Amino acid sequence: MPSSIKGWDRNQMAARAAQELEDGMYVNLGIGIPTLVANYVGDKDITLQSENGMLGMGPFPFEGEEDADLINAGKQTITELNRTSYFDSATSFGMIRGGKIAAAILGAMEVSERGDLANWMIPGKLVKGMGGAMDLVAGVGRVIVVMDHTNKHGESKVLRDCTLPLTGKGVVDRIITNLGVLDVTVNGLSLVECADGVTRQDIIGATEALIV
Amino acid sequence: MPSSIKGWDRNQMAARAAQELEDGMYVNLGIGIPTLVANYVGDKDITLQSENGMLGMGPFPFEGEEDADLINAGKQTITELNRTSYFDSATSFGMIRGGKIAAAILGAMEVSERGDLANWMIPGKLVKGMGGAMDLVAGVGRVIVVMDHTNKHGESKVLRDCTLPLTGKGVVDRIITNLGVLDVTVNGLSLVECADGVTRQDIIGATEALIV
Amino acid sequence: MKKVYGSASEALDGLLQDGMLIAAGGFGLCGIPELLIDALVASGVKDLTVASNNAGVDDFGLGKLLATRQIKKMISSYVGENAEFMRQYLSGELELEFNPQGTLAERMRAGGAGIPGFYTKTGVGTVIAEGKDHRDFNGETYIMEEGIFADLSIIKAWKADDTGNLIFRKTARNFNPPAAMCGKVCVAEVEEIVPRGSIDPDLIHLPGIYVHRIIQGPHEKRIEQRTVRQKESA
Amino acid sequence: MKKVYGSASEALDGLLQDGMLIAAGGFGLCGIPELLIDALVASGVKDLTVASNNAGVDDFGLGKLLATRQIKKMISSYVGENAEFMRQYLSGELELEFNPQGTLAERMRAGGAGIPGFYTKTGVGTVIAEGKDHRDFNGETYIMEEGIFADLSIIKAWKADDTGNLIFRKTARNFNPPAAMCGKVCVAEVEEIVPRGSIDPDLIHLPGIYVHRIIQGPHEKRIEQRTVRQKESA
Repeated sequence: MPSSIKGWDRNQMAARAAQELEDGMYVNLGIGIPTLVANYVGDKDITLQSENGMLGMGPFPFEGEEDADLINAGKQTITELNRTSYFDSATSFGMIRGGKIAAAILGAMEVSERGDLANWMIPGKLVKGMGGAMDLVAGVGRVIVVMDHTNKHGESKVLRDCTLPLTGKGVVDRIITNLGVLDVTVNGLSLVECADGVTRQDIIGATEALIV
Repeated sequence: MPSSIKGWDRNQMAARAAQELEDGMYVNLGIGIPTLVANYVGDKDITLQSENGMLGMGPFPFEGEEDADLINAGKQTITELNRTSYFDSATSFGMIRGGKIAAAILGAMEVSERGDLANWMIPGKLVKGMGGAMDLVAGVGRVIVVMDHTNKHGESKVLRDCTLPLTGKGVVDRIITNLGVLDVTVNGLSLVECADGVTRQDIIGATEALIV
Repeated sequence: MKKVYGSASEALDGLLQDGMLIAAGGFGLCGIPELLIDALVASGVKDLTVASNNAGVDDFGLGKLLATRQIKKMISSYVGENAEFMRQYLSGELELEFNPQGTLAERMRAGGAGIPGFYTKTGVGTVIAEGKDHRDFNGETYIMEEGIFADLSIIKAWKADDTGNLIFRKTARNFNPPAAMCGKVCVAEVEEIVPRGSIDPDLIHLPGIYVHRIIQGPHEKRIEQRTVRQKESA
Repeated sequence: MKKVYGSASEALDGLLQDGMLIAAGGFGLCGIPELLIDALVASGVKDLTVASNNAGVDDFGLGKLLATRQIKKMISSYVGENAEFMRQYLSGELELEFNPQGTLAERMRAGGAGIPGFYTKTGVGTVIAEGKDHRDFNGETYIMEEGIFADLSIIKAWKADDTGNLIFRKTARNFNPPAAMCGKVCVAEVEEIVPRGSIDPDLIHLPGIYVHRIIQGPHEKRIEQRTVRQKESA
């Protein structure tokens, strides 16, 4: 596949992912590109969940205003907003498992054409743990993956079958990559949109999975 | 059996039941005679649970100070104390089911020699429901029944087998009646104490169940 | 994200359907969604299944929905204060599923937390256990109870902010949080709506994510059993 | 009912036993029972199984108990910040049972609520599901997870009254309530102990029934990742 095809950059991918969010949604953003999505929600009324026990996550604090009792799921110091509520971890994952979170936007190592997701471990490498990822993909209303279409070796990350241990089976609803937007349907992957300067043929060429 | 044997009155039974309580215990008292137990705890530090969502139940309010938002499990207006906490029903029964309540003192229609308890329905009569009774007998650390030894027809309420639908199977630890105190042991009912003026033989005579 | 509605009937608009499963908060007459119940009566929605610890009294709370025969089935732990309920039940007009109180609360909480089944000791060896899966853990027998997944939750709280964060007052909290959690949609009636930011985020009992629509009282807040002591006995 | 103790080691006196299961609150380094962990190190108790979302860092929190090899097994969802942990795990000196974070929290809450098993979708089709009971509800597959019943819970709160009623602060609440619930005995360290009656009964996060012993700080409250924005960018 032609490595010259770039498509969207990280910020454009985040901006595209932000279009998935609707006014009034409660949303969980993973680390990496998903975190950038918060910058592109505009005036939509979105409430961010941090799964360690908070709804209404605010931005990083100003220097000197960090609070050891106020961190996000990535253990970074953050702030609260005027809509914020705090709760314990059992309640937090109760709302995740119970489908109260409308959407999670997450990074991935691999996604399969049936919506399998792998983003928590690489056998033989250091294993850090799944944290809340397995709960999120099993529980939230809609799982949107945002990732580069190919890995650093140029190999497709959108696969017929994941090769890495799964985070969840058949859990992904939509995949947003630098090349475009794909939906996981009962018939297989469906191309929703191509990134600027990218053709359907480019995406088919860069994708190991079948696009129907 | 000689109907002249009276033994303890209601208040003496409640006073005897209060001896079961130790400093620091969290306790649930049923309606009827068990409610009177609160009058006999003396200076022991006992915290009463009301299973509708309260620890640290206080006495009835003074006239004019009733609060529609503050009732006990019998739906009576009550008051709070300086140790009181409120919580929802799922949490309340979580602590009951989880064994955090040291003891429940409850009334009964029938108790069997294996500790089966029947106190929630009489077939053919109006059925009001078990409320929290089944949860209490299944969950609390120690179930103490306080009741008259015989019914109004002079028939034993301490039976080889309960005839009424059960509230719980093998759940009763100790039975306090007007005639004395019986423990449910692996070998059967064991006589712990006779009420004033009551003999072991009186109790055996008034009891359908076997006393070992 | 407009959650505040002008009246109970407006707040229920578009949510009602014959045959639906409704979870209702409250214990006895304490903390019940009295305004939403009145609006259900007015709506004429019927064949309801209602999961609620109690069924109100004849002329207040869920008793009103029984009087109009809009309820097909109750899931409750105690229905002793309601003569019309008893009449309908004994005549076979009304279905009744008794749940132990803690099992009912946990079934609601479980449904809200995405847990379709859990094991409990409560009711083992009683009629409650009949037909249910039994399983041993560490030598003790438990039965499986299922989560309740309601179409609609109706609850009563003390205060809300306009994003739906709720606080309750004293024992009026009771079944309201678990009932709220288990509904696809939850409508809350409150005594006061305050602007966002007015409630300390550490003191919120039920986060707004569980609450989709809110209305403000006034409430009658009827007392079922007024028990008092005398000043001179204090 | 004396619950207030003079020091962490006094508060743990008589509660420790080699091979015991301890549930610990905290998320990352936020809201961890740092004083009780130090006292566990000093006690020399060993062969511990510890259920805790994380394992601290090398020189703070549970990392200290790993450094002294007092922990035989961890039940955690994420252990990425701890090099010594990784070394012991990869060399086989330490057992590790990964639990999804929500499953771990619910297992603690379930143990505390007398629920020995519950069904969840989390982990279905992954390594987490291997060897676990599968069961379908409404056409979807779930796995059974078991409640955690700990011998001892160690937690950190913000304030306690002398009857053990606790309140937490911001995201330092996290695993502390569920960890507290699942222990036969729970010891809490807090920043301030206030007289009974000082905390509004409606605002108590964890009732004193769950808390058997209490000690007061001071706490280091280390920040793991200090992220800030610049004033001028605001």
